Amino acid sequence: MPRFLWVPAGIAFALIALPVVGLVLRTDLTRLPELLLSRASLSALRLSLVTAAVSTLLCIALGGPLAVVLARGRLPGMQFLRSVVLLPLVLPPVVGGLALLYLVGRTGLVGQGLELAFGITVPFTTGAVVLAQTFVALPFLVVSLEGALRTAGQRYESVAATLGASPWLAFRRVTVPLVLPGLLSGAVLAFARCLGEFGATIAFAGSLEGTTRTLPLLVYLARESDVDAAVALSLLLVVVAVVVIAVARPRAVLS
Amino acid sequence: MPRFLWVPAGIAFALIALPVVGLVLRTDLTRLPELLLSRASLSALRLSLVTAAVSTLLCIALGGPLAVVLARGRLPGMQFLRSVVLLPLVLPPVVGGLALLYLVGRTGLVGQGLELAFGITVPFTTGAVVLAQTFVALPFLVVSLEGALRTAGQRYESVAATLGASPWLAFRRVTVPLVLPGLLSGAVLAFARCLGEFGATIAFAGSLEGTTRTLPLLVYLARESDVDAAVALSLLLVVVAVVVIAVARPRAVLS
Amino acid sequence: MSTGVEACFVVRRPAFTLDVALSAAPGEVLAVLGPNGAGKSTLLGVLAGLLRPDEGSVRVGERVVTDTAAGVHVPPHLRGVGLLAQQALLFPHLTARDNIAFGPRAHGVPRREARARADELLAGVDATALGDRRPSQMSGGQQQRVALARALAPEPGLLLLDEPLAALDVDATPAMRGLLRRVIREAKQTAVLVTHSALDALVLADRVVVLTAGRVVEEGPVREVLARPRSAFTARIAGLDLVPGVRDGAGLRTPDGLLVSGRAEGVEPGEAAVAVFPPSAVAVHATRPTGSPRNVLPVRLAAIEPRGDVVRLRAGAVPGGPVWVEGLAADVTPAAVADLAVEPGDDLWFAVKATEVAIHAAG
Amino acid sequence: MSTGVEACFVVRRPAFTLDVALSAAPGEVLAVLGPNGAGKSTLLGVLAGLLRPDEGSVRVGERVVTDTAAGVHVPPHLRGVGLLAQQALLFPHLTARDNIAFGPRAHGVPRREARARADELLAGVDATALGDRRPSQMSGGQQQRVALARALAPEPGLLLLDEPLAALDVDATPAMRGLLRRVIREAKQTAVLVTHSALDALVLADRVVVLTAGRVVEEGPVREVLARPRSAFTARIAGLDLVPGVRDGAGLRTPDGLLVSGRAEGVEPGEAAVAVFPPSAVAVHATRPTGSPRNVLPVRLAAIEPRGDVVRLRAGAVPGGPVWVEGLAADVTPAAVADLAVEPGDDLWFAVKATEVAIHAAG
Amino acid sequence: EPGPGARTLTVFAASSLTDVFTELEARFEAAEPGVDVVLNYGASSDLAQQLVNGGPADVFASASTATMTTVVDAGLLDGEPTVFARNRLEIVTAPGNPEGITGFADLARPDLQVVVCAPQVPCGAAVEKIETATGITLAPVSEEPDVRSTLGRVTTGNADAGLVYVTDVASAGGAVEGIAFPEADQAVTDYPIAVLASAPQAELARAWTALVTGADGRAVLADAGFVGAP
Ligand SMILES: Nc1ncnc2c1ncn2[C@@H]1O[C@H](COP(=O)(O)OP(=O)(O)OP(=O)(O)O)[C@@H](O)[C@H]1O
Ligand SMILES: Nc1ncnc2c1ncn2[C@@H]1O[C@H](COP(=O)(O)OP(=O)(O)OP(=O)(O)O)[C@@H](O)[C@H]1O
Ligand code: MOO
Ligand SMILES: [Mg+2]
Ligand SMILES: [Mg+2]
Repeated sequence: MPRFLWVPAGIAFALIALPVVGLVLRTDLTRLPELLLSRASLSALRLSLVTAAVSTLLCIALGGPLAVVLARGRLPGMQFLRSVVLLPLVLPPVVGGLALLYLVGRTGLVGQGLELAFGITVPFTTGAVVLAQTFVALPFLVVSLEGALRTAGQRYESVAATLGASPWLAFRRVTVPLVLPGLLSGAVLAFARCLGEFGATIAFAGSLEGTTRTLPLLVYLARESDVDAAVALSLLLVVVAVVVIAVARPRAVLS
Repeated sequence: MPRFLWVPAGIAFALIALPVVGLVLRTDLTRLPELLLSRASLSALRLSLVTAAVSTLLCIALGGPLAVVLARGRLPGMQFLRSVVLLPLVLPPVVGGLALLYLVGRTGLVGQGLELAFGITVPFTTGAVVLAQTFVALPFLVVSLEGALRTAGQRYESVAATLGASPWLAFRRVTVPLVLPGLLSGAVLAFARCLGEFGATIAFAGSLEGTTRTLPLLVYLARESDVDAAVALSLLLVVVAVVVIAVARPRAVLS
Repeated sequence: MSTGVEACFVVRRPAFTLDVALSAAPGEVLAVLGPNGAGKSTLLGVLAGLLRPDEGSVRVGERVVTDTAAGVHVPPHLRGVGLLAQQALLFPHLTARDNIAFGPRAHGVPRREARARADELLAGVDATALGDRRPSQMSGGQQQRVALARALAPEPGLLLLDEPLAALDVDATPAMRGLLRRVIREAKQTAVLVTHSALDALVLADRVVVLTAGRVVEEGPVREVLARPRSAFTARIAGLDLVPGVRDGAGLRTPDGLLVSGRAEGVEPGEAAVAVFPPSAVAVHATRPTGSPRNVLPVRLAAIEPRGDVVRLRAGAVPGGPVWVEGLAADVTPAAVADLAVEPGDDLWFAVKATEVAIHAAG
Repeated sequence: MSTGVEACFVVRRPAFTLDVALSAAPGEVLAVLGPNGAGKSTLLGVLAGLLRPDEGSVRVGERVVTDTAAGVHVPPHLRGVGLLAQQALLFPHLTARDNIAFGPRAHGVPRREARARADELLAGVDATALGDRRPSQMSGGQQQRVALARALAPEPGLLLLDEPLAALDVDATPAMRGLLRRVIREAKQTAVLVTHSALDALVLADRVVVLTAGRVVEEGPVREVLARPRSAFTARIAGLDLVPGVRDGAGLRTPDGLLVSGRAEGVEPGEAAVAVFPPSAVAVHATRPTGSPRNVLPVRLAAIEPRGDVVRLRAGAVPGGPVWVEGLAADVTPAAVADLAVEPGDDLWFAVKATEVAIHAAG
Repeated sequence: EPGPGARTLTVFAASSLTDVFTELEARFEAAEPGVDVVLNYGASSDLAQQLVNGGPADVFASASTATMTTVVDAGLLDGEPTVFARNRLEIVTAPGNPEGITGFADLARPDLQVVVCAPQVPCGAAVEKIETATGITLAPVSEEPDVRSTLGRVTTGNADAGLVYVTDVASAGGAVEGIAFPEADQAVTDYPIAVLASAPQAELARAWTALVTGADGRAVLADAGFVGAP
């Protein structure tokens, strides 16, 4: 590795770390316990963790196969499909939330159907939070995993086939273990994105304490009355994320 | 590739595409030209494209080396550094913007220094938009590229060294071409994230037509008074993103 | 359960066209010889189903697995065809044992049984100590051994082997060759074997196909093709004399009861065997020689074939003498021919030292 | 500009320890022989600087490039050491030509010149047609050739070659060996050569090191080590007789003016050469034989060495006869020894057919 | 924990009402045992979109009449909206007013970094009205999408002055100094409240509206700096 890469790398790292350090320094630590242990914070934290976890699993379950199809499938117009997958990244999250609302809201195309068929209303439920998070986080998982699948190539899958393994077996026992680092970093990205998701959630799921008010929504609300509280709550989010990621990441390196 | 993966892949694709299709269907096409060709839209579009492009280049210039250091460097606590890099993902963008403001704002640690030394004020300038976008988009580039670097491994770099290539030459002529697909998909992710960036920009750079009001900010504002206009403008954003990505992507596949 | 194979196809590439027709009967081993870049690996890829030919068809057993005209292309894992590719490509995330057990597991063999089979094969390739190692923890030759074991483990109806004995050390080569022989010859396994060694072809194969620049230039029983090479490449790769019989003590007993002395490699007394030696090792005498050469054979000179800077003397049988000398070759220098002043029809003695004769189990 | 190398180090792995001391003088070629997993590739990795030993030091030329005690570890690209690894590992994004030109370019050779050198080397490895191909468009053997050319291109002070002649076809092997010889012997290139072939060692190397299970078990001039093997492995890999001289017409002229007939490979008349033949090809006679063997040498039996199922007869010089027969070996069966009823001190004739004698340019 | 037969009242409220409504929630729940008030705070326009798309609310309290009109036009209301509070702009500066700003006209000084709300949001609409009325055009460095952002610019010292609501100045405590100016009276923002036609808890909804518009509500609103309803 060329030595002088440390210089831009250091700048990049500072660009990320210094603002966060600044936040920490600004925080009035004596008020922290009171802020973080309030009922509202704890409930938002619990909700954030649960929804982010469920959404990440959904991203893996749905986005994983989509990445495989994009990396291995032979379909005309694949290039176009690949661009479409990136849309949630570009769409301002609030607009994304509106789009979901139009589609799955009570008056929406799918929403009406769901209500008629099953009596289910999606918006303003925890399910809506999960849906909003999954929508915005899916591209992260898909793009990371597709890259890993392309880099890994199909050589080992071919070897498995010549040993008599069906595509499904080869997928489970060869492809998945080989791209596990890529899958895990994709999942970490998706989880982080879910944890920080705000715009789509507030537009689609609303901000109801205990049901849809995740930590970022609480931060937003706290900002209305008390900026310092908002900053303190963001730090809680940061700490939670770093802990979860530090727990999840080492496996990526081991495998 | 196991056939039945098409089913979850199809669901994932629908989850992304249907809301967007819903948006398109809702749009009053007759109003589009008027909306999109307004001075405000055109100026926002231009600003968005320019800042997203510059920020993406900055992400490559700074995040690229950071990814290399994270993937190849041997430093105690690398795992921790790696988690820190993900912070901008987790931090609600508005809080990220606040953090930048605290640091680089007029009263901030770095900001004061800049003002004293060079008479530069960063907030409310186009530079602030670029800084905000770079801050939020860096992790995308770093994580994608680090994954690609890990997958590519160091074997070819070793070969280059035994042929007498210095680390810098090996980096340019071997490492970079080999991870080009990963770099490009990281850059596409970063570009898309820059294009859609709202929260950090509004909190740090402000919102002034021609200087700091990018397309997402315009969409956000428009939605306050005219939701249909906001939706139409988002679609403009979507179209621009798809075009830019479709132009940038094929190279990733060819190489 | 072993299956035959029949293939006739064309693969077109920018600067290369592979256009072949070949077949192997059930239980037959077909060797494929040819220079670098002749299309041998490409051929195996098509048979395995990893490559689709541009035209043509492949039949494995009763089943048409590729037919471009009919749009048939059975995927590799449903062909019952195993492939040992030129590069080891061991699964990097699995131990040697799990790499070998992968195939049996894919065929539904229970885990315990699959691992037992893997351990057996590990012992077979002399790599028992490597069972728990990952590929990154093995040397090049060790990886090659494990790859060989992995390819053999699922016992496919048709086995394709691309240079299975490359990268092995001098100790390992005969041992691995012996293992292959047991697995593919004794089990009547249909196999297609790419090799650069005439000895491998002689020991392991029934028939041989010689490929040059994408075309079959020669084809037939191994001994015939190598004995009467029609292409320059075959001529260079061939050049071994071969006597069939049964191993007996320190040598090989021919059907007519004569003993050919030699060094037995991996063959038990009483087993069918061949004695193999290079024509360059055959000394030619006008009178019966005395001395160390143990094998002194009366022959009647059938032909004198100049080839480059040596002359090949081709033997016929002497009336009353052993008939199996027919076709044996001796390579001598032109000066030696001049000295001996021989011509076809003359009776001569072919002498071969026992140490030059390798006795292998019969192909 | 060629540099010597001196190394003494220990590499420890869970189930393996490499503990060696070796050196090569400037311009010397050192062959490394040993079974699979002996540590040959690991050794080259340490010399190239890709692996750090657990203990010990490496000196290249005047420079200490590794010294664990002093914490010295010069990175690979500053060592002036080139490595051809066991796996080709061609850069997948570059054409064959650009792969080869990579090294010269890294050393500052202008693009045009580097490409010219690459084209020259492409011709040398008989791969001119592959210049514009990417590795994925080449066969296994073609990749190996290009990898060899790439390793030779930068003309490093010390060249490390890990089985450079594996995966090549019968046509290519002698040609590549000839190329290597020109490049490393004639240019007085210091080199360490890992090989499984005694012939490669004899033709290309001055000295040999035999490695078994991570330790040097034998070491010395190639001919001496192979002639008097002390380990089982060396005994099996060795077993070639060698006569030095100068090529002359159809054979080799020894210093005392005698002619050894043989087949010359890549050596011009008048050039220094060695005649090489396997002891198993030597026929032993009590009286001077007549017949096709062109080379009939008077020897006085120096020793009888039983080795497994053959007996090696070691030659000494007959007073007044050629002195270079000293040390030549003939492998014969025990039965033949019994027949001849010889014992040390007896005068005998060693007969070798010219077709069994290969004449190579001298190492 | 609400016991059996517990009822839930869902209130969609503009986020600028967070403090006031959270205070009123406590009073309401104390007065009506077994009732759980669930507050959904958001930008008024987002809330209106949610309602138009079937959001299940009993009461909607908006920070602008324009957004309320969206809901009225969609025919979602039970009755007419009532204006329950009004808000007025004030100039906000750093404590001690270091730049010596005395009135609206000072904001046009070229040496000042001034921030205002964008015209698309109520507080920005008010600025626009004042500009038209006075003929003074400001050259702000930023037009913020909501009033909290505008306030934040001044509290963090990145802008010299801004135009925010009186309520915002009050909530910021001593971090800023508010300067009232007479032209502000020409652009007062109305906060309307209404019960939805589809309200599952219409009765409770009316009770909530009564609380907000009643004496208690006015007191809390006044504490926060709101001007009483006309
Ligand atoms: N992707 C490709 N594009 C173009 N030509 C190719 C491609 N792959 C292989 N070739 C060419 O096809 C020919 C046949 O290659 P193949 O690998 O079958 O040779 P082979 O007989 O196995 O040689 P070897 O003994 O070196 O392994 C070669 O000349 C090679 O250069
Ligand atoms: N990463 C590793 N961890 C543990 N053991 C290893 C590792 N890499 C190699 N080995 C072991 O080290 C020994 C030496 O390996 P090396 O590759 O040097 O052998 P080699 O002499 O080159 O063999 P070959 O002829 O097969 O190429 C082998 O026994 C191998 O199993
Ligand atoms: O909620 Mo607002 O956006 O104060 O009008
Ligand atoms: Mg091949
Ligand atoms: Mg090796």
